[in-house]
Amino acid sequence: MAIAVDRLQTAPEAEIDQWLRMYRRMLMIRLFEEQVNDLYTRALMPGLAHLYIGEEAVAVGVCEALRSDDYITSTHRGHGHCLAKGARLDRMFAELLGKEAGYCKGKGGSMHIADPDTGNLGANAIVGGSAGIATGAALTAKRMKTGRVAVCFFGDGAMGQGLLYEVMNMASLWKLPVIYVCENNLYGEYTSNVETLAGDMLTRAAGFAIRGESVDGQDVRKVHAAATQIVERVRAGAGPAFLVCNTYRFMGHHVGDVNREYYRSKQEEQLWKTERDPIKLLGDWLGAQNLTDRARLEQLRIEVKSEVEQAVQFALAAPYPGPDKVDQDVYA
Amino acid sequence: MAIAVDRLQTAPEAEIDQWLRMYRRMLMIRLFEEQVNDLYTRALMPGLAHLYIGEEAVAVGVCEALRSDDYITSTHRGHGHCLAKGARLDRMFAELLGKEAGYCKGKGGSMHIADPDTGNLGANAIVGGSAGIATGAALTAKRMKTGRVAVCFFGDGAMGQGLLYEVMNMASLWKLPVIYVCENNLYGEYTSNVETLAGDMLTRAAGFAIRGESVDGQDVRKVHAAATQIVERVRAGAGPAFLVCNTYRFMGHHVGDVNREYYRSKQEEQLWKTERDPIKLLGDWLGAQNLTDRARLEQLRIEVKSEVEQAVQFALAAPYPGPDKVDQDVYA
Amino acid sequence: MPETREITLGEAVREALVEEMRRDSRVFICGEDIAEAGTVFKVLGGLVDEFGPERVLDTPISEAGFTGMAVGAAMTGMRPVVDIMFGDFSTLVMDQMVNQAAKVHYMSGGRWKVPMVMRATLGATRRSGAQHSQSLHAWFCHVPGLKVVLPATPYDAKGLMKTAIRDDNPVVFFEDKMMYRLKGPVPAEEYTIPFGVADVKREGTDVTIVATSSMVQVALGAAKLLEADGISAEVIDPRTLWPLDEKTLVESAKKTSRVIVVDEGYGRYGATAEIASAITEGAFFDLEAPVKRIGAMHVPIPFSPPLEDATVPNEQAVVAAAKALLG
Amino acid sequence: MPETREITLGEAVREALVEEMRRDSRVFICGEDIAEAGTVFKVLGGLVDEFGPERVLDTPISEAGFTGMAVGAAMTGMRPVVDIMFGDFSTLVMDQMVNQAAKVHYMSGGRWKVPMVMRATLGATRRSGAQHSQSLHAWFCHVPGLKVVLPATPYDAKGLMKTAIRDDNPVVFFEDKMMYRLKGPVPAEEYTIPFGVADVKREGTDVTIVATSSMVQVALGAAKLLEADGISAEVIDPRTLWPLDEKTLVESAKKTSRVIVVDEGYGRYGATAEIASAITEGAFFDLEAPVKRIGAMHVPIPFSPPLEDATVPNEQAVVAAAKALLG
Ligand SMILES: Cc1ncc(C[n+]2csc(CCOP(=O)(O)OP(=O)(O)O)c2C)c(N)n1
Ligand SMILES: Cc1ncc(C[n+]2csc(CCOP(=O)(O)OP(=O)(O)O)c2C)c(N)n1
Ligand SMILES: [Mg+2]
Ligand SMILES: [Mg+2]
Repeated sequence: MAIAVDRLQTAPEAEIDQWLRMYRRMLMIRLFEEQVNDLYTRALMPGLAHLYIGEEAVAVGVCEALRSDDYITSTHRGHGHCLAKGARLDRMFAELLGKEAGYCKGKGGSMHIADPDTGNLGANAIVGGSAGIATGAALTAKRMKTGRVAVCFFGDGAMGQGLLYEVMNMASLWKLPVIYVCENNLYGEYTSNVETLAGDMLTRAAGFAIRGESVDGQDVRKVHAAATQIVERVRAGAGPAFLVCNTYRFMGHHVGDVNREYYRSKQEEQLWKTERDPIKLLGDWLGAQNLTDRARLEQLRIEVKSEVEQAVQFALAAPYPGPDKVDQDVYA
Repeated sequence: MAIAVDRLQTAPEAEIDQWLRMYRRMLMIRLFEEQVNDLYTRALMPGLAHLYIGEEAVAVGVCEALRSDDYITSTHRGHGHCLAKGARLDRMFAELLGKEAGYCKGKGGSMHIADPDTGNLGANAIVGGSAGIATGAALTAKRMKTGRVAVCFFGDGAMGQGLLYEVMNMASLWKLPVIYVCENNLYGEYTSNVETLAGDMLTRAAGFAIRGESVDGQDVRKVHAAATQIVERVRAGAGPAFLVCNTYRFMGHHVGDVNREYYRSKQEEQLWKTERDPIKLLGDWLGAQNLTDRARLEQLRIEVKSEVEQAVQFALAAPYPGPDKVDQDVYA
Repeated sequence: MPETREITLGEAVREALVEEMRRDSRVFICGEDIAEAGTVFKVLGGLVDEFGPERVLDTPISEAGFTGMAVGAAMTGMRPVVDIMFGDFSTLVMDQMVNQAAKVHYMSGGRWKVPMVMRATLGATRRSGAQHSQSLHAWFCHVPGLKVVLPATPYDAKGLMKTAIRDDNPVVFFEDKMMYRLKGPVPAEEYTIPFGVADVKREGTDVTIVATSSMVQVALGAAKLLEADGISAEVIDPRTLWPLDEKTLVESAKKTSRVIVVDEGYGRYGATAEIASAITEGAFFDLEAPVKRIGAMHVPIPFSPPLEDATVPNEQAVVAAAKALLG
Repeated sequence: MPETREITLGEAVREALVEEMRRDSRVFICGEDIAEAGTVFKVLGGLVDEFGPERVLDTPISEAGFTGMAVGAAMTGMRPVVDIMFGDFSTLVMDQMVNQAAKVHYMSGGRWKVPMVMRATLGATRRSGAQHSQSLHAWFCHVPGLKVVLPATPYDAKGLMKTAIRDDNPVVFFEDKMMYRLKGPVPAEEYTIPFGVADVKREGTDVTIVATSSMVQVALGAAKLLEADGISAEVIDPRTLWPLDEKTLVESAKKTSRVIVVDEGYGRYGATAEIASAITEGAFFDLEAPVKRIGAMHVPIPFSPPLEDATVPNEQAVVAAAKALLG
């Protein structure tokens, strides 16, 4: 916070651009996900998808602190990470619809979007499954002295997977430039993490001599400020870091998870949606600081909405991969 | 320490018996292991074995704090645990020699000794592999209200296995009566744990809200005092505990590991052997406190030595399982 | 007269669990989102209300951990059922199932036993992608000490699950997630089905189709199509891949002299290879042609619907194979 | 004239690694006790002196963790070789090898690749007990996206390891731990051996013995014994189980019309089933008898020497099978 304010005084223009860029990116994720939900509801999308709505500040705040050649690994709830790291809307939709124009030629689907061009090592449908991959990418960065860092996004549920601790230990021993970002949205599927997480997450990282901190994951400025400091430290060679972003998914575990009252109350959801919406929070702050006006934000929304619409139309019209493609790409 | 001294004043006879029992048990393990080494050297034993020499105070101090129906799980370096929990010398040797009279009818071998009668759920040749088993035994104890506790012995090397953290989390959440005992002998095979362990072990347990403590693993009185308190607490329902016993293996990783200077110095070994021998330490203390005399200890040694010799003779003379046994016991 | 209802395969699994949990207080089930959520496939709905959270135990996302705990709990007197949401996550529990559960009895010279059931799902075409669609049962069949069950009907699912729970060995029980809503007759009264007994799902004389799990419906569909062409297909479901009822398979092969084996696991180094080999060994001199194996295409399972559908054996493929064999 | 020395299989593996590490700075190796200790089998002695601890990387006992890291390192430009001390610990890395390494290329539509090698040991009779003696290669053969290599001679070990390291896919490389001291001729000059090309280790006309890894020596020994009885056995080593050189196997089967397949993995649902099926499919009408499969006995591997020895296929068993086939 302090940092952001300081910077505003020294470089207000650039800062404002950055806030607006983050605002726009969060909005893009939001509208993308709303469209995904719509595709599902209209039975136009094969399978399911896990929406990132409500958590946009995490991906955007962190990725805004990264270089474009830095690496990320993502999760089953990965659309936000991919978009925040620079993925295109049209190829994202195309992948979700299983079309050849998708990021993975339709072979991956919602849970496996990957893209070398944006440093996206891939979403992962195995909870915690990418912890090794991100740490290995950091090993490469260190060995090849590329100056890159790797960010491993995962949910609070992944704290249950032993793999995470195995790689945290090695990352710490070898001072690898990897940042473990835990998106603590309080639930894994339909189970509150009060039932599944003993002790304190930051202490777990401390057990491997990894510096950890937690941040309000609904405030993109705070996420970004924390991530910026961490990335700088990690890039400079300080070794791995752990960042817990406290957040909430506004929707169900996946698009089909509509009746949720057996595991969380409507009031709880309502509270987060009205009081803790990361897009609204940033918009309100920008307004209160007189850094922008409602019209500008409304304009952004219209722009993004039309981009999203164009992208989804592209994807809907795009062809499926031909049957001959099915056994290609098994081996390199 | 304080406790032990207090008790000596109130119940010296029983205490002295206990010290002597522990002395005898440590000696039994020592002489057993020396015999194993001898069998190997004389090419009478199939395969290899991982000797417990130097670490006797850990198994004995902990197991002396247990009920006979409490559970233990053990490791590749497991002879000491088995004997401390009450295993017979003859059936141990027989198992190591692959004889039918062995604890596992020769089917297990050195790394798989198991025995329901002494609550021994089994040694395990997968590093960390028994963490789930011990924790599951504790789950049974809690559900069936047997009042039993389960002790999971493992080496410092097992701190590298993610499974341990998965089960620690569950044990903590469900307050299971399991005690994780880490035998920190500074090395995993031929690698110092300075190279393999980031951070602090007790903090790792703390990350799962598990109370941890560490103790001088060469001082059986200290191990026993710590274990007694912990067992009491755990049995009373306080949830899992973590105990690090700092110790040292006097011999190689296994019987064939003779030239060790490339990974640890002779001086280091010498120091531990002369200054930190758990058997000598207890003997010296008993003498200094006038609780026994050299002759009594010498007498014990002679007794144990003859027991060990009888046992090994039994095992050497015992028959191998018949060929028809090979495909029995695959299914219950 | 014994009452028989039509219930789904999911309900059949659920009934088996409920009955066994009522019968034996040592039986409990653990896994992710199984209590209030009743599993992601909604198979266990309501169980927690009857048996409480201690016997319907929601776990953290720690497959290796809770499977290992089940091994220990089984050794010490409980009878755990472990729920592995997707069979693809078997990858995480191989050490606990293979190096621990499967070997404890033997390694201890028969002194400890591990009466546990690992339930998992298999099957593709749910548009779930490469990490949520595999059928990895062949791995477990390769491991001495494990038994492997693949029910294909509600009746079999219930009877085999009850047997699995009562078995004193670790049993791996695979449920096809696309078949949970399949309905079939299930008697109201108690019954169990022994392991190692194949079920002739349809009698026939011209060709034997050995099919497992999801592929039984495919085989039956193919048999109908073949019937229209005057070809009489016998459909046999081994039901348990280990123990395997080689005798029934070989006898049918001797009768028809033409055999197809269909399984949704990968075709290569998969279950079809063992079944085909066993049949060939037993009926070689009666066979008119080599046993035809049909398994999933040897590719990671693609997400895109037309591609995914192409990877899974279907009725047309079975029909074509049968005609080729008879051709 | 090209120089050929006699070196051991262990030395051959080591040479391949050293040469590839010299040739390509992206190659590194990681695992437990591989640096100063040079692995527990002493195969990598001295490597750390030449390449330093960053390229001969001692890890904690975290098989899943460092295998996963290798996947990520491979994707981003390195060429890791992962050392899994005992193949039995494969159980711990299945998720990283199967759900990650094997699928990344396909799932990303061919955009990421995973050029890594997982080395592991296999084989029993070392008196190491049930958790240190398994031959679990069949599991990996079942997984699309992986290649599986089982060298049986120093020559093959070196040439195949070099190919494995240069391959752009995840390759699983199994070394028989009892064969590390086996000596054989290896040229001093550089060579590689392509995957998918079986090697006829011995020509013969009466019976084909397909043998893998440790079983190649057994097959050759059996062939000698058979020769004394006037039976001419051809011994073929597929060398890579995936890709599998079905053509060479089928041709030999057509020639001899009698086939034995010997593999040290478990006989049931194992590698022999696939090989036997592939041969039967290709040479059915030329076979005089069903392909005879010989694998390890379907029991956890016992410690006791007489029992352990009884579980592993041996020359006598192969000879007996050949004689039975020849009637
Ligand atoms: C290893 C593994 N176990 C179980 C699952 C099924 N599963 C998918 S998402 C999920 C919950 C994940 O929770 P969390 O990590 O908190 O992420 P969130 O969905 O809350 O973003 C589970 C259990 C899985 N995909 N992988
Ligand atoms: C999962 C696994 N990885 C590797 C090994 C090989 N191994 C056997 S003992 C050992 C070292 C264990 O060290 P530690 O846990 O500290 O026990 P110690 O031998 O020091 O008593 C290793 C790596 C194994 N048995 N299991
Ligand atoms: Mg969550
Ligand atoms: Mg140690």
